[in-house]
Amino acid sequence: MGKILYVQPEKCTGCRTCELTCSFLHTGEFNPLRSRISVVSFEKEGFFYPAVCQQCSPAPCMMVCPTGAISRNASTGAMEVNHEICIRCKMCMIACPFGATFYDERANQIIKCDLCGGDPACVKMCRGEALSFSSLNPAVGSKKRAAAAKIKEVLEEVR
Amino acid sequence: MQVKVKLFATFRKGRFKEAVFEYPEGTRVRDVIEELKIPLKELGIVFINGKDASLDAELKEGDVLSIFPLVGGG
Amino acid sequence: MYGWMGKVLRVNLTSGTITKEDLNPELLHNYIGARGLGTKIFCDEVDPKVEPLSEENKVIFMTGPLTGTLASSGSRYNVVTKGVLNGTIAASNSGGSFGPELKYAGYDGVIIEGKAKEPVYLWINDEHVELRSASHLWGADVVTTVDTIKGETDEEAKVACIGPAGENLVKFACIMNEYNRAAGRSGVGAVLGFKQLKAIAVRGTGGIKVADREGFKNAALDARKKLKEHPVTGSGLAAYGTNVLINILNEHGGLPVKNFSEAAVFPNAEKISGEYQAEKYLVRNKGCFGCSIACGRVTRIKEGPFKSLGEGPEYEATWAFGANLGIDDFEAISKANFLCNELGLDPITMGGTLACAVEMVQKGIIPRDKADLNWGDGAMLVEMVRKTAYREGFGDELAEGSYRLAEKYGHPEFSMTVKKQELPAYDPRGQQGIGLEYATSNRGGCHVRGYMTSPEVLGVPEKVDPDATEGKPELLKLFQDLTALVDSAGICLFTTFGIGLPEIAEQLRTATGLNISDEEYLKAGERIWNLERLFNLKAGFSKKDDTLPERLLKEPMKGGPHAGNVVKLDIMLPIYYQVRGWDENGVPTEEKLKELGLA
Amino acid sequence: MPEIIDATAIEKACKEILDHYAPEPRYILAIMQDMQKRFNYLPPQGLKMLASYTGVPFSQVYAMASFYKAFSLKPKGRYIIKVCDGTACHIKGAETLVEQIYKYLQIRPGETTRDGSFSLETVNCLGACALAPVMVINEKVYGKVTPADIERIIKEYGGWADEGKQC
Amino acid sequence: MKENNVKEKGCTKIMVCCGTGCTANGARQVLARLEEKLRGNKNFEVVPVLKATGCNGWCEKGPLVKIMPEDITYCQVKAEDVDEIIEKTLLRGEKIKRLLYRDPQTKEFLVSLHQTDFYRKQKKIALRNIGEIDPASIDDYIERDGYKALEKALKYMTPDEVLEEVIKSGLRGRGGGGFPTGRKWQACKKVPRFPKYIICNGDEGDPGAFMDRSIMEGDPHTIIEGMLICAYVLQAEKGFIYVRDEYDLAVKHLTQAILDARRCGFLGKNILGSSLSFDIELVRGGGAFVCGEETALIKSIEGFPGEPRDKYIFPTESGLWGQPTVINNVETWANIPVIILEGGEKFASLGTEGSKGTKVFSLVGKVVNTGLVEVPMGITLREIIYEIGGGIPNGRQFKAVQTGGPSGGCIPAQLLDLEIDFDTLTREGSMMGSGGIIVMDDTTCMVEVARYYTNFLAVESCGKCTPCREGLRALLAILTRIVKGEGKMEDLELLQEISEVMQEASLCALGRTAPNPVLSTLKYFQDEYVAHIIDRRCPAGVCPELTVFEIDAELCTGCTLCQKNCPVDAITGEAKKAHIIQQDKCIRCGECYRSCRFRAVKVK
Amino acid sequence: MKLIIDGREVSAYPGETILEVCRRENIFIPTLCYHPAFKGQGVCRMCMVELEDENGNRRMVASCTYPVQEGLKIVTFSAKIDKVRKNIIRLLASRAKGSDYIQDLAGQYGVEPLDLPGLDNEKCILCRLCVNACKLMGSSVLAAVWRGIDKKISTPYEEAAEECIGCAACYEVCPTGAIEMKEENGQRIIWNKVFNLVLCQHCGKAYATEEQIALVERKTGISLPALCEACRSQNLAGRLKNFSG
Repeated sequence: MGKILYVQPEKCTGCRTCELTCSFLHTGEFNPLRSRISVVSFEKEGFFYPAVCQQCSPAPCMMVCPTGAISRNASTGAMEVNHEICIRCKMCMIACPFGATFYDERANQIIKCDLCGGDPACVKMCRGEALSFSSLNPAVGSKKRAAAAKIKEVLEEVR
Repeated sequence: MQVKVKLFATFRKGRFKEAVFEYPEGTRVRDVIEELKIPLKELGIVFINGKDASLDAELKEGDVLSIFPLVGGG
Repeated sequence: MYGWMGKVLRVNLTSGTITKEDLNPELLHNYIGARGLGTKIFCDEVDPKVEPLSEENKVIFMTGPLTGTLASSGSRYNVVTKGVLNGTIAASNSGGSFGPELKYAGYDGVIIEGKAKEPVYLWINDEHVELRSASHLWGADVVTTVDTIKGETDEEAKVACIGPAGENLVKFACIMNEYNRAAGRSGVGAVLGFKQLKAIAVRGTGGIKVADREGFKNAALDARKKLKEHPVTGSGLAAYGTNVLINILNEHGGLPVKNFSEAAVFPNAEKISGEYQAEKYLVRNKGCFGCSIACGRVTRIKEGPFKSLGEGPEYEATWAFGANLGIDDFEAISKANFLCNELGLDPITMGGTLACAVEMVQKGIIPRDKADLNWGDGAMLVEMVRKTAYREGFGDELAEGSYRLAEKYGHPEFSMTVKKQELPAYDPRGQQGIGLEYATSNRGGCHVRGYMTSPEVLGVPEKVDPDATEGKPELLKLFQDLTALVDSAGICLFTTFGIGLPEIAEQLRTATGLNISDEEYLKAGERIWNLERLFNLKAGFSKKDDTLPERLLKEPMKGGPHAGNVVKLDIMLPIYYQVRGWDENGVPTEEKLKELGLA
Repeated sequence: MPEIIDATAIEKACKEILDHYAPEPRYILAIMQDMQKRFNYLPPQGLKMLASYTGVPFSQVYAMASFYKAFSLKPKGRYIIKVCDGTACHIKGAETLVEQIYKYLQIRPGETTRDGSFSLETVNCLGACALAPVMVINEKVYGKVTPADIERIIKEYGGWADEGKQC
Repeated sequence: MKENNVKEKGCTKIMVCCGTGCTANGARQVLARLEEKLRGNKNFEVVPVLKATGCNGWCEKGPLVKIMPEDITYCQVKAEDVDEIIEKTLLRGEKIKRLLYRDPQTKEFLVSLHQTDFYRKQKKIALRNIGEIDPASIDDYIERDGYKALEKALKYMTPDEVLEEVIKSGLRGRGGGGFPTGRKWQACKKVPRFPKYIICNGDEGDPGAFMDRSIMEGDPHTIIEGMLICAYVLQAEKGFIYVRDEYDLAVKHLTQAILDARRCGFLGKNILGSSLSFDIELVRGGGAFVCGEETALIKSIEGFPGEPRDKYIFPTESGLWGQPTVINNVETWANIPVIILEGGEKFASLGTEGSKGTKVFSLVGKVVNTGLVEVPMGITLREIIYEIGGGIPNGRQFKAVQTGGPSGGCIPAQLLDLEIDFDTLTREGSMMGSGGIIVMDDTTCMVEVARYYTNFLAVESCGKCTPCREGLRALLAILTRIVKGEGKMEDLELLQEISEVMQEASLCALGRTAPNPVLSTLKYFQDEYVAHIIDRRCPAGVCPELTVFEIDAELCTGCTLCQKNCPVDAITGEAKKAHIIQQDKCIRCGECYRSCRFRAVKVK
Repeated sequence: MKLIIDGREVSAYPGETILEVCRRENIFIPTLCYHPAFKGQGVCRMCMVELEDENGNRRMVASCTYPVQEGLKIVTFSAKIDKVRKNIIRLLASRAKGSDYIQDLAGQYGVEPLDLPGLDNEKCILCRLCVNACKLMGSSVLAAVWRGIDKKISTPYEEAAEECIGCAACYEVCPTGAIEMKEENGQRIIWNKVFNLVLCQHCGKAYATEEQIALVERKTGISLPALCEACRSQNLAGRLKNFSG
């Protein structure tokens, strides 16, 4: 089983380095709007949540994609967008329960986390360890699993 | 002799804020730090009575020894 | 253009015209950006003798080439103007997200000119830029202002604004962005208040490109790695924030108490320390845009009269409202700090002015019926902060800063200021270097123009004897020049705990493609310093202003490790002038100016 | 105006046509031909029914209907005059016949007289080139037609032959 | 082929040509009258058999009534003539002179059609039965060796031997492409996928061509038999005949033929006791010229708009519903039974090196004898036009012949001695197409002809690919401005360049050949273009904007024909006196010019 | 299998088209009607290349539909190809006078549009990418209707189509800006159909048509909150914030 990108929002400092890293590595420029991870900020309260694809299984984005442009990378487990065949109908954006599928206006592309091919750069750059990347097995810290469970639970509530 | 040892920041974790200890004469700063199991590479500032002190400085009766990790701010 | 966006906005509030200008590439080479570039443009366009509160004064918001990039802590922008508090060249520096957002909108900076007929705010939405009425926002605090403007423009907009303090021309009003980040010192907020520019809101959807993608990536990652590995920037600042200094300075005997009138050892320091704050009030760390240090604190006072949630207080504010006023109530200090953020006040000057007032009340110089002020009174502090912002009652007098206050009552010696700007949280009698730093700072009492505490107390990069004067002028010059470069690059000064000139220069080189040596980059810092000096000289400042309050020069420290010390400025200053290549009156020599291309 | 058939009648008639065929796309053409024969045009309703019957998108059915010349999307007149404009007829003056018909009926190719009597079409070739120029009204073929013949022929069908009179 | 079965039976047969041409001229009425008069006619010992046949080809002279075994052919018969025919010819054996064909040269009366120049030069293979049989009768077909080839194949030949025979014959597709039929079958046979389909392309769309119509109407079983033989080769079980929608009679006869063939065991399971099972379905086309293109036709059968696809994979590999498919044209299928019955070699002995056998042409336009002719490949244009066709009527000058339908080209007088086959026509910038030959005289404007074809194609193109659709749009706009007298000399280069690109880049054969009318007229009749552009004059008197007609009073006999034909009453004048054209009323339709028998109307 | 493209040996897989191989190998071939999401259509003919046989004879084929074969020798640029492409652009520019994209392209190719009547401000080049997109979306309301020079892209009878979900995928794939879409007052108008947009409960942004959401819900079996993408993560974050106290 692949690894999971865990998000622990209470550890997030809101520095958005993940956005910078992501946009730079994927597009060559620094532009948070072109990042595949987006920090939701509650500036006043100092609470931050890095919204990023949870690589759902089954994945709603994949289910609604008419062109088969979204598929799971067998080795990384990431849902990847094949921009070549994407027709930008944006159904995946509508379908994403996390609001973590984005539209890069400059490139006219649907963008989402691709786990950087199995080694997510944002995780490495995350100062507060709000982002972590580890296997989905019992050895994973209970905190991380709790965080994942929490997001899931809250998500259920949203639906 | 009695020496007051004050610890700051991360050094407090699992130790104490400040305490007065009885040390034999000739005890040096290094001895105290070793006894407290503070890794030398984490060591930042050492004051004896507010003045910078080296690890080899000898402590005297009534000294206040303040030990800080490396920190900054401003 | 790489690193830079190559464009600035020029907004004339008098005529309402907005123009977009290309940046002159030659200026970039010599002045880099942010503080340096802003100052250069300002000096070229504004007469040094101009009245700070006048149509002729300008305000320049300027980012640096590293702002908004992956360069660690590249969140900074500077506000350059002629300061209201003291008439020096002011370059107030702030983090947060405003600077990066301005660049994403496509601009390195904004030049504000003239004076609006009625309150306005500037809305920058990528290419689309407009002035909008802010009449409905006049009088609103920072939170209301930001929220309202976001509602009117874009929820994702970043807003820099003034609070009531700026509107009321409080001499130490600041410009706030993202609620809690401030271009704090010199009273830049009052300049905006005078110009009736309530805020600048910006939304940018563009990106910043760098000259050498791979090179920059390596340079930024290298710098970040070093910052992460360094104990101060890697874990120290994150764990306890800047407030970790309370105990250190206190142990060192350099934490000024009660307007510098007592020994610089505050008995209850522990109760206002970073350790205490972390234990009792800290919710989590917060980082400015792109910052790996994350020294910011989200602080919650859960209950009591000061129940609140906000950011800070930082070391300076904690000291200014704590030790300097004899207050050990962290909750009151926090509340006062939050209030400064909401109303747009600089806590250092606020605390310094209030301390000066308390001392004069205690000494009977200010009559008690005017202000019944006592040491250690937290409630009074909170009340006075509010009153100052609104210039209510005695607050109106406090709003002028300590120098004018003390002068008014005939005792300027109680104003702990240099060039009329209040001193920060280090008693220079315990650190000779910082004494020299205060005296020579181009914007008066200031610790972030060459942070001498780092070597003198913290031992970074290496320990120097705080009581010694030898080598201090040389070290200070280096620190001042490097700081000017750091500020101009658009990154945070705190990075210099972990990285130095080589790392900064490499990031600049790869980001901008400006392939000059480390030394030349440092020379840009020196050039900027000298340019600021020239401005001040032309504005009427001279050698006589390069000094410290009498108390620090003449009253020996009353206790603590540095008991009996005074600042030996007379020894250091002439050497400093020499090191700087200035004449005995502190005027840059022809030779120096030629060397720097300033002749 | 042409015979107005009400919606239910159309539906019934279309249903009958559909029932002759298996619900497969390959019969669309045949079904359309039947509808065209039945109504003289393809009623939108019928095309919709055809689409759902065969499971082919309506747009595709419409594309078919508009692609093939055999079909008309608008109701046609009772008498459909087809003037052959195949090469043999063309070089023997087929266009003059079209002009002549306009003179009497005031309709151009693709149009129908206001009273719904006549529709005029030009066709590519009726395969009667030896008789060029050729004209067909409903099933009847007229060969070697001269402009002078037009009046007489139209009159056979009760067309107004008085010069200039509008139908 | 056996001749005159009728003779052996000793009974008289009356065959009324009911092809489209004859029908238009009243053949049905003749037939009806004959039927009425013969039914229960006590004057006959054996009442003659009356048959309605398919088109004899000589439409010009229709309605034709043929009486066998005497082989008398009456031309231009009217219903009123029927009584006389029964009375004189059938009962008394007399020939009615006025109904016989009179050779315009020798002034001789010819009893049999086969004595005429029109028929003498012909060699009928594909058309062998037409006019000889009642197409609605399978017995008539069988009587003339129908289904014998099928029987021979099934009983005495292996599929490979049958294929071999077809290959040997050198038969090339008669639909226009000219692809060797045997190789096509072979390619399809090699594909190891089933089911395979067989299609007869009966979507004859070339204006000016009607040989397929004639075969479908006049001899439907030959198509079925041809397809059956192919089915045997390919082990196909299903075939389709796609018929042009306008061909009502063809649909009727084919439907009848399929039913009869099923009834007689030629279609269905285990045909003639063999393992072959095959059936045919009729598909009525939708009226789209482009459906003559085989991939478009396939689309059409599948139930889509008939848009071709790139043929980089042939239908033989992926055709109808993606299955291996053989499509051949009606005339091609009609040749198959003869090839199998008489051997490929015999067929190959006719024609030229590259094009074997015969070809049916529809000879129309400005020629005396119009109609269908089947001649061996390699015959010259001159032979067809002058010997078979009898030359240009009204003493006009031959100008050009257009072959190959809208995508063909115009061939000028200097090439009249061209021996025509697939390759020579292509070489000269035209093509065989389905075999239309349209003769043009000096009253035909070649620029207008180019415009006419371009317009035809602009409407009939499927509109899918850019070069064809937009190229035609551009060509049409340019040609239109030239015939309006608004052309520029640069337009000629533009026409040339766009045409060349269409040839290179169009998706299907329609688009690739669509510029042929433009290119061939540009090549051979550039002077006419120049006249339109520079002199602002249409030499043929066709383009209204550039033409003024006048009546030469010297030549005018005052016959009033022009006056009658003038659609706008612009011609005045009393009978027997010179007429005058009122220029203010004249719409320059050219009707007077074309109809004047005395060449008194002149293009100014 | 191996091919030779412009003298370079390149490997390809059976079933690929020449264009697909060239795109993979970064060999530039201009296209207008090609989108990798769909099969090659062979419509625009910009992608024509030349095939060379063993005798050095060349013929032109559309690379987007030509299936690769072992040893195929392909020439992707020549004077002839250039002429074809220029003329195609010229023809399209003569047609689509209203499309800036096509006019710019004409400029790039250095060709002047011809003056053809009857096409005022046309933008469509009939590349049919919209038709493909619509089909893939499962709506199939667009088709190329009529034929010849009257060919156009349309919904049945040019009326609002029942099955249209207003996804605007057609608008997105259109290279020439020929498809008009208007969004105002909470409505989206496209192909003569007016859609009510669902407004984000939180920020009020009109983020999708009702039909789009219904389709997503049908395909995923998940009922979605009426929140735009940004507010959805915001909402989630807000709940997490409260959760963590």
